[in-house]
This record gives sequence, structure tokens and C-alpha cells, in this order.
Amino acid sequence: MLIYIAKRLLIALPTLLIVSMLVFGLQHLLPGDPVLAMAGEERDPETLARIRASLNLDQPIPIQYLRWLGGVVQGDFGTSLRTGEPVSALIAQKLPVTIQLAVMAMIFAALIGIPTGIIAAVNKGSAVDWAANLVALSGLSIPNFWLGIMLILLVSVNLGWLPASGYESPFVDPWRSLQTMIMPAFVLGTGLAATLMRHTRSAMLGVMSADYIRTARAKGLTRREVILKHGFRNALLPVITLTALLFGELLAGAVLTEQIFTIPGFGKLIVDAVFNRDYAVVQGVVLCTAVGFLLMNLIADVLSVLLNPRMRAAL
Amino acid sequence: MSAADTQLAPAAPRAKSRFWTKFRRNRAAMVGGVIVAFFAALAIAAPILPIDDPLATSWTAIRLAPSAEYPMGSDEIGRDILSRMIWGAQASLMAGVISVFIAVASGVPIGLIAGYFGGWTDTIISRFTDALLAMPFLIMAIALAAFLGPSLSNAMIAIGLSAMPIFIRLTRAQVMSVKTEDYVEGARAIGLGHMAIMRRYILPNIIPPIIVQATLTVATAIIAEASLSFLGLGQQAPAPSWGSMLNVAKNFLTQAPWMAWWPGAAIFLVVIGFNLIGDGLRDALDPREH
Amino acid sequence: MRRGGDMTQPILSLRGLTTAFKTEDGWKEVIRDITFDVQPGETVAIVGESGSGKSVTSLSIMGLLDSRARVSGQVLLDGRDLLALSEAEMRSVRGNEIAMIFQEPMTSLNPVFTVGRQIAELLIRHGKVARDQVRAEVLRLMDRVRIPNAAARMEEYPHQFSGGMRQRVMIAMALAARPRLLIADEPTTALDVTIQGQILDLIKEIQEEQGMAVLFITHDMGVVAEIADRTVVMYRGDHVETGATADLFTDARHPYTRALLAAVPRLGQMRGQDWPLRFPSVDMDSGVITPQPAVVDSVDRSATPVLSVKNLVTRFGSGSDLLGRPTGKVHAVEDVSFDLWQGETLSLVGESGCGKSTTGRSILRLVQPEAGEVRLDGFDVLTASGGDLRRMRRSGQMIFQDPFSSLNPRMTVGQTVIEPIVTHKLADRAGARVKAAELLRQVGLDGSMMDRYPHEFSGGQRQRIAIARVLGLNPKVIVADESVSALDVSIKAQVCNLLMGLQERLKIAYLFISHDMAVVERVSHRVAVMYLGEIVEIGPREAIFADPQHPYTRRLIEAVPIPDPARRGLRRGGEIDELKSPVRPLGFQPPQRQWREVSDRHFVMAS
Amino acid sequence: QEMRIGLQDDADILDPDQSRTFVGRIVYAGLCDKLVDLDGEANIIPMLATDWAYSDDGLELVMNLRDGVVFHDGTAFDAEAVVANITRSMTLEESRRKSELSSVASIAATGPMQVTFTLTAPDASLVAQLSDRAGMMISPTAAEEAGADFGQNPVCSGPFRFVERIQQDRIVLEKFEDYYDADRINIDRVTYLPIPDTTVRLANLRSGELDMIERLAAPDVASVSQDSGLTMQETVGLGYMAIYLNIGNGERSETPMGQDPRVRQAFSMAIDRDALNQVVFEGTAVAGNQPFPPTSPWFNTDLPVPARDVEGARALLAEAGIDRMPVEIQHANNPVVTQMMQVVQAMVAEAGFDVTLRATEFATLLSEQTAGNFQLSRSDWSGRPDPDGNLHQFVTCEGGINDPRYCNPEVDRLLNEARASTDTEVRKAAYDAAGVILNQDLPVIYLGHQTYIFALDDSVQGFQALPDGMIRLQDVTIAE
Ligand SMILES: Nc1ncnc2c1ncn2[C@@H]1O[C@H](COP(=O)(O)OP(=O)(O)OP(=O)(O)O)[C@@H](O)[C@H]1O
Ligand SMILES: Nc1ncnc2c1ncn2[C@@H]1O[C@H](COP(=O)(O)OP(=O)(O)OP(=O)(O)O)[C@@H](O)[C@H]1O
Ligand SMILES: [Mg+2]
Ligand SMILES: [Mg+2]
Repeated sequence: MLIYIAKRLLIALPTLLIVSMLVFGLQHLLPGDPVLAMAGEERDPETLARIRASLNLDQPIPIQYLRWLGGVVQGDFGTSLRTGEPVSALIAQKLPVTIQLAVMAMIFAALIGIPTGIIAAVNKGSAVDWAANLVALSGLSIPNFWLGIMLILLVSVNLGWLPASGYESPFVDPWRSLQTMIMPAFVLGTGLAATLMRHTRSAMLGVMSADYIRTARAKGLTRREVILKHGFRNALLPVITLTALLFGELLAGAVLTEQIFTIPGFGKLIVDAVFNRDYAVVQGVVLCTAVGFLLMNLIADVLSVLLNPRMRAAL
Repeated sequence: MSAADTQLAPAAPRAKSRFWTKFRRNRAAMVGGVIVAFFAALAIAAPILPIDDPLATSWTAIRLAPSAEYPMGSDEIGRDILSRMIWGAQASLMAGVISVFIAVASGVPIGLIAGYFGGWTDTIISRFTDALLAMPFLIMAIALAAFLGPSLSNAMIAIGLSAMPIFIRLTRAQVMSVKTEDYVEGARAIGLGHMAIMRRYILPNIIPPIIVQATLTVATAIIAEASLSFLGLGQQAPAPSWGSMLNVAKNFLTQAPWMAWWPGAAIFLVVIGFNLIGDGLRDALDPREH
Repeated sequence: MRRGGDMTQPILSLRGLTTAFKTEDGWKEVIRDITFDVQPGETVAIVGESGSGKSVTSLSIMGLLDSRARVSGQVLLDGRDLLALSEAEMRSVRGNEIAMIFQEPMTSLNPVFTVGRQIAELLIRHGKVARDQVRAEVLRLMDRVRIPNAAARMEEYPHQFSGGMRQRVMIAMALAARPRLLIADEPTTALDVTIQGQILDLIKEIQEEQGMAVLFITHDMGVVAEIADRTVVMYRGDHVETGATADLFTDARHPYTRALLAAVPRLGQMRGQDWPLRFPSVDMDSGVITPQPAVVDSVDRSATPVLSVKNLVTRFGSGSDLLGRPTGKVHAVEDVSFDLWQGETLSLVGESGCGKSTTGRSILRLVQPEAGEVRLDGFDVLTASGGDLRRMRRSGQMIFQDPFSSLNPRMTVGQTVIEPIVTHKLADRAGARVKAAELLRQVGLDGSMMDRYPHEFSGGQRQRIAIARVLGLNPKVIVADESVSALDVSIKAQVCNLLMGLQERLKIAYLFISHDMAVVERVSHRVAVMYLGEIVEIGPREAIFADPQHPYTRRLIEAVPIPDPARRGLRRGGEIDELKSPVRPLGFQPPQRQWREVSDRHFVMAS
Repeated sequence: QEMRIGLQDDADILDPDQSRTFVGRIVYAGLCDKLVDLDGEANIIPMLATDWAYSDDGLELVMNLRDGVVFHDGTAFDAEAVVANITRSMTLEESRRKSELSSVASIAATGPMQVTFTLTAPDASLVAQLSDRAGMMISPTAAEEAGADFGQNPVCSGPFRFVERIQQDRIVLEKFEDYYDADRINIDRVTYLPIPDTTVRLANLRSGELDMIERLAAPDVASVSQDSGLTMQETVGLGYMAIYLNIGNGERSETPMGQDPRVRQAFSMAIDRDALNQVVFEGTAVAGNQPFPPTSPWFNTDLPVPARDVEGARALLAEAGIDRMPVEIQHANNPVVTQMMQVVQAMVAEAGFDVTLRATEFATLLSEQTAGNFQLSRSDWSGRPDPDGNLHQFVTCEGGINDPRYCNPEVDRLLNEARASTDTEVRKAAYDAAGVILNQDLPVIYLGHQTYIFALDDSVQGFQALPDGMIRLQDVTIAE
């Protein structure tokens, strides 16, 4: 097992290198001058040139990349052009927020998507199946901003139940943290639920016709036991892989939701950084989400291996 | 010859027509087909329908609620939402369908090659796919917006390319399981080339999950088009698309909620439509399903 | 107890059981008016060809059919009509009063739970023992079905068990609640002959011990003869005949039953027969048997062999370390050599996993062998490349074991048969179509079936389609990998006859891979016995069957069930063993082998 | 008492010498005092400097400083501190204040509480520059210690001191007890929260999460003014909304639009500035045609905001030999600007302009504009209290932000004259004259002037909106 994990980590390194090169290259090819973006309304050419030089932006891109890489290897991700903060500090600040949001959203998505997927599968073709599909697909096609703003207007403004926005760390005030996160996590979760539901459904459809399900029924087990224990346990594997993919997307993809609920996470950070051409931040955050993404995949694979005795034995 | 022969079903019609009969018999798929066809017809017929000019503005009709004159209301600069919905159908449907097509047409072959050949090819493709999956959509989109220039078709390329990695992964995983089937080995045994095996033996057998994913991606693509037009890549104002209408409506959710309803509802319907068609296709393409 | 027609109250009575499935064209009855009884402690076999409704009957009894099925009639268990029970009531019957074992041991166990847990589950569900006793009881059951080292193995997962062991687990599970009726739906079809023998022994033994009734479903008349007190014959959904097994074998009344019995190959029938012999043709409806001529001698041993294999070695990597390098090797084929002449059939026999398929695939270079030399119709197979390889593929062809997975489900039969012809430019498209129709006719199918998909054909028909496809290339050598194993007796006979006919006319050489000794005896000129990747004995068919030398060969022949009710109750004894593993550490040096010539061209491994 | 304020964006670095965002300045209004301040009419009033005077040749500016002021870290405020601050602004590598102070040759402490600026040339706008970031005083001790990292933990002398900042989440300040004007400060703690979505910002105010928000969206004005729990404050800003026309910046200026003033005039004429204001801003903005709003004393009343004249525009176009012509306008991709440009597009279409809109994100817009890769470019200026700041660098030949590359020696002469004089009459005359020329040449088409609209919970009292759009918390109270 440890060998397997080590092997996977080894494989992840080239991927990270590719990611960083891609991001670096693309960013620098983007139109829009970070120096101009940084200078704001100040546009004195001399100032611009000086800023450019001080940030090494006048050097050839490969050199800039190598410098940056050199820093990263030593744990230095550079500083934000915009606020002057070290990128590592920024990441340390946002990462927990993003993770909290992603985890909670994933929980919502799973709570909605997986049961509906199962129910739809065991009732394939019936009205229940239709209803479950409709609910899931509406989650997919209702825009997050709409749901978000409607929830704020309803729950916060009209009912006054939850704070409209803001963020509190769970370590400071767990209760308020939960309160501020519930709505955004729900909004994000509904979007993912559809994908999860559709794939759970098809995995379950495949599993429920397996021979061992018939065996389980022949043993006289209850429907519940047959579906959940024997069926779902087996359908879980593809669902886990998918969940990891979705989770990876969540790490960087929650921009709109973060914006609406003013949650200081990665999504907003990276969008602002891209718009401001804050290269170091973009680099750092993308690299970090890539690590997160690969880690999630690793965890998913490890989980699948653990859940799948056949693969477990192959290790 | 003997017993076994007589068990055969009555003469079967040709493959293609059978596909259609099966598809047509599937009620859900037909509902989906009708929905999509309806919107597609609207999109095509937009120029000849007796509706207002979707670009005509009226300073005296800013954000009017639905009424006889503006059946779906008017927008933030006094345009008729109904006619914008109809004209916008084209951009949105194209964004949904063509970008998914691009994603599938590029992702599936790459995944096929990775899964089929394995080894180093697979390693390299997989590493790149992971890297692409970890790349933020925004950066790719801005870069493409800059390099390709602003147009709807370039937006579709951008969306398509960003949806591609998922299809690579999905295809690869499927291929890995199908390629061990006897019939694939059989194809090799009769001396078929790799291309022919991939095209005729593997591809048709890995289609179902790809269809599921593709129909789900249609929704994301329609919505993504709007965020791209925002970056100067998609349908450019004032030309309408559902996504960009929704995007604008976001700023008037409390003042003019109907501005969000219509494009939202249309996207929802189209997504349902495509998913139903997808389910139907999957069943109809499978000769085993009855 | 063994007498049929006892006047005691039957444990199970079917009265007019009829099951219909909902299809596009309305309800379609697949079994009609099935009526028979099973007495306590009795073994009743249901026989019939594939698709005759055997499984549907058993599933109807258990109430395991899905909602698209409509079951009518009566299923009386001790006089209580199961069809009238609610689903909840039915659940306490299933596994408790009636237990069931299925055909596919490989897939019938849930791969993610330990076998111990899967047995325990049933005990807990039916409250058979106190919670704290469960473990002990599971152990006892596993011991009972003679799973070696049960205490350790109950924590293992199904995939760690061989097929035979899995079937034992299934039996343990079925016995757990001490049911009064066991339904076994083809429990041994997927297993090797040797393992099959062991499982049959086990069922007989337990039945005697627990006095349980068994409803045994099979299409193997040898098995029926060995196990059943009474036999029910089904034909296309109808129950055509019931009777004591012995009576049935000697004095079948229904033509179908007679046809079925006639079609069964019997080991030893070939004694004194020089050349392979066609199966008699049997008309299933009338039961009329027309003997077929023997195959004329088609072998010319003076010529150079069309296929010549020397010291073939094929190994697979197994396990992997940090850098993805394998940690061990599967020695699937070890130092295998043989020749095959034009018009000859060499059968390759041996238990599951011994390397038969790998040998066949290596010869056609569908896997890359590690060492050795293969000459096929003048091509040096292992070094050929590009065009040569493709031309070689015309001379050497393969027919696969599983007729269901060896045709692309999404290509019509026509496309499938035309494809190789077009690929090798033997004809243009139109010509290929004509040729394909002709080929289909040759294998006894109708050219008008070209636009149908494989799933619309029966297993035997599919196998014939696969053969037609291969024939399109005029191959010199065909590797037939278990090509008839999955087929019904009657269809099996047809396909074998077809192959023999083709050999006679076209001088095709077959490498016939099978574990069905009776068929092997019928079709081969020579036989090679494989064990753990090596050929342990090879020689003319008569020599191998009449005078087996290697202990493994003998065991193999003994294990074949003989369709003779007189042998009922026979126990083979023999140790219960799992397959030995061909996995070896890296760098393992296989021992040098010596062969001894017992008689003319009959070699046996000496050391 | 705690006050929570919703801002539209997150501030950038909190170092007055390095920062550049509008919301950053809002935070400084609580954090950092300046040498001088503005009043409601944009007049300059004393703050840390009590009075000031130019020498007769305009080459020296003497300022007397307020006594008894300390920085948040206890460092005393004196002439040396001012010298250190101005020197830092002029020399710090990362400083963005250099061009604002470009007329300063040197600064010296000419007394314990007096500094003297020596100028390279007369510059009437200098004092106005000191009413903003260039004039913000930070603790020299802290600045020395932190160097360019000062923004991580800013130390100034304003009414509130820095407590903490979480990027994109909040900036927290608390009352500075030793503030020289502490009596006017009634609030103990201020939290600034960036909430970009206007609907959400307002929802937060309504739900009581916030006490005040800045830049209320125009469409919300009606509902806020009807809401008895909320009050509103608005003021016309110092800046303008405009379209820049590429006149001499590379190839893309070589169109009739770039070469023929009549075409540009026609374009301007075809725009209905009042309607634009009504449609996009619900009448809350101010229509305009000059760099100063009509309410400004610098506004040239001889050039009133023109009414739309489609016929006139057509005639001018015809004169220029054009029937219809294609025009591409690039604009920032925010919803309000997009809406505005669509309205403009519809308006000028009637006169014969076929406008293609190209939305780009802001960073791209800026670099395209600088590079001359535009025909027309829509962009805003936040405005400066001195008229020079709204004009000089945009339209003089060497102007730093002269993206149209407009160059007219006469305009240069007039604007330099206005800059050099401290006499308001002289300056006004020069601006008026330049305005007439610019109105003919039209390198920039002014469309109007934003208003800053603040919405407040009605418990908040004493807040007054000033034209610079800042939030000054002096005298503000929150009723319990
Ligand atoms: N769920 C179902 N829906 C429709 N038809 C079915 C279904 N299950 C079985 N059948 C049909 O019922 C008939 C009898 O099938 P059954 O499985 O009982 O055959 P069998 O005698 O067990 O054959 P085999 O020896 O191949 O197992 C077949 O024609 C089959 O196609
Ligand atoms: N591609 C492969 N990779 C690794 N091991 C393999 C591979 N193919 C076969 N093996 C192993 O090689 C051995 C021989 O397999 P093979 O399929 O040749 O047996 P067989 O005699 O045909 O068995 P059966 O009767 O079950 O078909 C088995 O242990 C099998 O697990
Ligand atoms: Mg069956
Ligand atoms: Mg095999």
C-alpha cells in the first residue's frame, strides 16, 4: 500500500511540472500587462519600466520560469504583485476556507445525488425515476448565482435565519462558521448533485443486474440490505472516482458562489489574480489546486483500492 | 438446418432503420427530441417569425414586466425578451452542441489512443490530461479569447477544449475494460489494423457513458458561453444568447426577475431534452436493448 | 428414499406453473404448465437445452423474477402456495426453506465482502444461531463443505478463491439455514471436470446427511445419470417427460428425450475407431437418429507440418514494484513443443488455468511469447512483422471459447463476416457480400441473416458465425479455443460435425483446445495434456485414452461423468485441491524436462 | 460601537505609496490622515497641515504643520516625518506616487513644524495632490522598519488604527485613542467587507449584516429610497465616463474616425447623454461633455451639455463623405458599462455608425489601449480635485495617459499655463480655451459623471458624502 502511494506521488511530479509550465506559459502569453494592471491610474512610463525591472518581468520567460521554479523548490512562492503579501501566506489563508466549502458542498452533493441516483436506478423507468432525474437536472441547470441570491433574499433578508454572507473560521466560531457556509455549500452542492446522481444511477443500473445481487435476494435478505449493502457497496467505486474529479473542480471552480457569498476562497483569489495579472499568485494557487486535485485523485484511488479487495490484493 | 435455426426472430430490418424505430418507440427520448427540435426550429425560424427586432431598443420600455406588448417582458435597455430568447436560441444551442462535439471529437480519440496502446503513450497522455484538468478554465479562456479573437465559434472551441480532458479520462477507462474482450482479440487475429479495431470494435462499445457525460456537458457549455462572452469571447453584445441574457439578468434579480426566468427555463428544458435524447440514444444504439 | 413416486407428501409441487415475460409484442410465455413434485430427500433433475426454461422455472419457484414477469399456477411448498405469499413472507422462505446455488460461481458472490461474512449474513438474517455463535457456525459450515483451512479462509474475499472453492462457499451458504429443498441451477457447468466431480460428490454427501431434497438443473446427461433419482425433461418451455432417471435413459418416450440422449458423447465410445467420428445427426422434434459417416483420413504425415512449435515459453508479469516493474512471473506456457500436420486435429486438454489458451494465442502471436520458435505455413511467426504478420494471420486463425463475447455486439453478422475478406483484399465489397452469404451457407446459416446482430442468435449459431468469419480467409490452421464447451449437446454436435466436415474438404488443421474429454475423444487425431504450463503427455488419441500414463491424465479421464444411471452414487474420492499457482519469483529457472516414448508417437513426461 | 461597511472590491496593498485602488482610498480615509483634505465643494482644507503658501515665483510651497499629532505607533508627527514621507513617495522603488509629485524637486524641514517644497516648475495642482495618497502621512519609524512590506501592517495617524486584514474577506480598524481630533470619532471599530455583487451588498445591508454600503447600484435606488429602514447619501464625483478615440496611436488610428474631427463630432452628436443617464443610471448620474461635471466651478458654461442631434450628425458625416461606417468600441466587461455601450451603439446607429462592441477584461483593455490596439475605447477616470488632474496627462502631447496620442501645441500651451498659475481666474480662462479646442478635436468624448451613492442603515447618522467618494467617519454615530 505504501509503495502504491509512493508510486502515485512519484507519478504526480511530472504532472505538476506540466501544470506549472502550462500556467506559466499561458499567463505570459495573455494580453494585458501586469505592470499596467498594477499601476492603476498611474501610467508614468518610467515608473512602469522600473516596476517591470523590479519584478524581473523584463527577463525572458524561460528565465522567469526557472527563477520561479527555483523559489518553489525552496518553498518560496513569491509575493503577490497586488498586495505585496507572500503567496504562501495567501494560500495558507485561503486553503482552509476553500477546503471547508468544498467538503461541505460535496456533502450536500452526495446527500442529494447519491440517494436520488440509487432510487432512480432501482425504479428505472418509473415515475420516481423521472422525478429524480428532473430534480437532479434542475440542480445542474439552475445557475448558481440565481439560487444563491434567491436564498440570500429569502433566508437572510426575509427570514433572517442565516447571515447573508461573510466567513468565519470553524476554529474561531464553529457555529457561525457553519451558518455562513450552509447556503454557499448548498448552492454549490446542487450543481454537482446532478452529475453525481446521473453517474450513481448508471453505476447502480449496472450493479443491480449482477449475479451476486440475485444471490443476495435468494438468501432472503431484505430489499434494503440487497440494495444498500450488496448493490451500493459495489456501485460506490466509480462514484468515488467521479467525486474526486468533481472535488478537484470545486477547489478552483467555485468563483461565482464565493463571490456571491463573499467567501474568501481560492476561486475568488485566482480570478482576481488572473484579472490583475498577479502572476505569482496565479502560479501558486494553480499549483496548489493541482496538488489538491492530484491528492484527491490519489485518495479516491486509494479508497477504491481499499474498497475493492481484488485491487487490494494486487498491491 | 435444425432446431436452433427455427428459433430465430422474423427477418430483421436493416440496422439504420431499426435504430430509428427503436429510438422512436422510446417515449422519453421522443419527449426530449421534441423539446430540442422545438428550440432548434425556433432558432432556425427566428428570421421569419413575426417578432420584434431583438436588437431594437426603446428608452421608454426599460425592464417592463411581461405584458401583451412584451409577452416575456423587456430587458435592461428596452428590448423585447421574447424575440431575444428566440434569436438567442441559435447561439446557445450551438454553444451547447458544437462545443460538446469538439470536446467529444478531440477527447474520445485521444482517450482511445491512450487506453488502447497503453505504455508510454498512455503515460504521457494521462499526465497531460491531469495537468489540463488542474488548469483553471479562466486562464485558458482568456488566452484563447486573446489568440483566437472574439467570436462565438472561438468560444465553442474554448469550451470544447476545456471539457475535453474529462472525455479523455472517461474514454480511456472504458477502453481499458473493453480492449480485453474476446472480440477485440478476434479482430486482431483476423489481421485488422489498429485503426480499424479502434474504430469498429472499441469505439461503438464504449459509447454509453460518453453519451451520459456529453449530455450533461451540454448544460455546462450553454452556461459557460455566457461567462466567455463576458471575457469577450462568446456571442458579443448586443447579439443575444441565453447565457448572456442570464448573466445580465443577474444584476436585476430583484428589480426584474423575469429577465432570469426565461433563459433559465429554456436552458433547463434543453438540458432535460438532451439528457432524455442521450438516454434514448444509448438504448437505441445498443442492439441488445429491446 | 431413492425411489421415485413415493406416496409421502411431496415437499414441492408445481401445478401448472406458467411464466410470461412482458415484451414489445405483449406477454410471451416462456414456460407453460409445468407440473411435477419433489419428494423429501429426493433428487430431481431438470434437463433440457439452453433456453428451454430451466432457469426460469427455478427462479419462478423462488420468486426472484423481476416485475416484467408474470407467474401463474401454483408452487406448493408443503402445501403452502408460494405464489400467494407477500414479498416479506417470501423472504423468510428464501435461503431458509429453499436455498439456491447458481451457475456462475465466479460472479455469484459479492466481490467486496469476505466469504465468511456472506455466509454469516444468512445465518443472522434467518436467526439460525445466536450472534456469538455465528462465527463458529460459519467455520463449521466451511469445514463441512471441505474448504481447507477454513478458519483463515473465512476472512478472504471471493477473488482469492478458485471457481470450485467458490462453489463450495455457495453450497455452504445454501446449507446454512438447513433448508429442506436445494435448487442447484447448473452448479458445475462452469467448472472443470475434476472440480465438477468433487462438487457433485459434495452435494450427494450433504444431501444424504441432511435428508434434503435437491432440484438439480443441468444440460449434462452425464451429471443427470450420476445424481438424479427422477428427471424432468423440458423442451422449449414445455415439460415433456418425467420419470425415474434409469427408466428415462433406457426407455425414453418423448422423441426429444431420445434425441437428447443420442446426442450425448460418451467417453470410451470411440474405442477401436481409427479416425474422428461425426456425431449422429438427431432430429430434435422426431428423435430420429441418422448416423453420420466417419471422417476420412485427411492427414499426411510425410509432408512438413503446417504448424511447428518448438520450446515455446510465454510468461506474464505479475505484481509490480515502485517503478512498475513486475515482482514475479506467471509461467503460463513453459517449453512447449509439438507439430501439427495438414488435416490433423491435435487436442490440448488440461484443467483451467494450465495455459491452453495462452499456448493458442502465442502461436498466433496474439500475446508475445518470451522464447521459442513457431513456424506456421512457412512463416516464422515470432519474428514476422508488418505485412508478413498480416499475411500470416490469413493462414492461422482462432475461434474463441465464448460465443457471446467473441463477436462484436455492435456489428451485424454480415459486417462481421465480410470484414476479414475486405481487409485482406480477397474481394471487393460486393464480392465479399456474396462470399459471406456463401460462407454462412457453408456453416448452415441463411445468407438472409446478414443484417442481424449477434445477440439475436443462439450460442451455437454464433459459434458458427465465428467459424464462417474465419473460413473467409482460407486458413490452414485454426486454433479452436474451447469452441464448443459452452454449447448445448445438440448444438455441440452440430458444430463439431461442421468442423470435421470442413477438415475433410479443406484439409484444415485444428489445434482443438478443450477440457471436455468426451468431445476430445470424438474429434481428435492426437491429444496433448497440459499441466501447469507444460505438456505432460502427448500422443495418438487411442493411446492416450486407452493407456494414460501420466497420473494427471488418468485423473482427468476418471473425472468425466458417464451418462449411465448405473453409476449413480459413485464417489470419486480423490483429494480436494485448489489449482496450483503458476506464479514464480523473478529469475526462477524451470527444471529441465525429459520425455519418454511409451509407444509409437506417445510421449509422457518422465521427470 | 462597531461599524460594518460593504465595499465593492477588495483593497490592494495598504501602503499609500504603493496602492492604487479606489476602495483602498476608502480605507485610508479611516486609517491615514493627509496633509490637506477636501470639503463638500472639493475645496482644499487643512488637515495635518494647518496652512500653506506658494512663493511668488510659484517655485516654493511652504506648509505649516499641526502640533500634537502622533502616529499609531507613538511616533510624533513633525516636519522630519513629512520630509521622510514625501521622500519615500518620490524614491521608493515601488512607489506609484512619483508622477503626482513630479513637480517636486526637493523637500526640506524649515522648522520643527514647517516644511518647504521646492518645485521644478510652478504647479498649482500640487496641494490638491497632497489631499490624496501623495499627502498621506505614515509613521516614518514603521516605514523604515518594514520597507516595501509596510502594507502588511500599515501605521498612520488617522482616526483608526490597523487591526487585521484577511484578503478578500475584511479589513478591521479600531479607534485610535490618541487621535488629535478624537472627539469627533464615535465609533470604536470599523470593518470593511468587500462584497462585489451589488444585489448581495444591498441584501447584507437589509439583513442588518452591514451598516453602510458604497456604490449602491442605480436600479436599487428606487427601492432603497422607499425603504424606511435605510437612508441614502449621494454626491456627484470628480471623475468622468468617456470614450477615447484613437487619433494618432498606430495603424488603428488611420480611419475616418481617427483622422476626421467631423466624424468624431457626428458620433458625439448622435449620443443622447440624458437618455443614457436615464436608461443606465436611472437618472442618478450626471450627463456631461467635459472633464468636469456641470456642477463644478471649472465647467465651461459656454459649452453646455448638447442635446442629441441625429440630423446634425448625419449632415456632418455626409460632409465627411460617409454614409455609414463601421466602428469598433472596446470596453471593460462589467455589466453596467456593457449596458451603457449597447445604448450608445443603438443611438449612434441611427446616425450611420455600425458599432461592434468588444468586451474585454480590464487588464487587456488597459494594455490594448496603451498599445494603440483600439479604435474607440470606453474607460472611466476617477477624478482629481484639481482640474489639472482630469485633463493634463490625457491630452497633452507628452501626457502619460494620452492613449489617443492627441497632440495640439495650443492645448499643451494652455494647459501648462493653467498648471503654472495659482490664480484661479487665469486658470479658468486657460481651461475654458482648451476646452473649446478639445470640443472640436474630440480625442475624448465625455459622456457623463458618476455619482457616488451610499446606502446606510437609518441608525447611522452624521455621514456626509463628498465628491471624492470617500467614507469619512468623523462625526458619524450609530444609534443604538
Ligand atoms: N427476464 C427475462 N425477460 C424476457 N425473457 C426472458 C427473461 N429471462 C429469460 N427469458 C427467456 O426465457 C427463456 C428461457 O430461459 P432460461 O434462462 O430459463 O433458459 P435455460 O433453460 O435456463 O437455459 P440455459 O441452459 O441457457 O441456462 C429464454 O428464451 C429466455 O430468452
Ligand atoms: N494477460 C495475462 N496476464 C497475466 N496472466 C495471464 C494472462 N493471460 C493468462 N494469464 C495466466 O496464465 C495462466 C494460463 O492461462 P490460460 O488462459 O492460458 O489458461 P487456460 O488453460 O486457457 O485456462 P481455461 O481453461 O480457464 O481457459 C493462468 O494462470 C492465467 O491467470
Ligand atoms: Mg439457465
Ligand atoms: Mg482458456
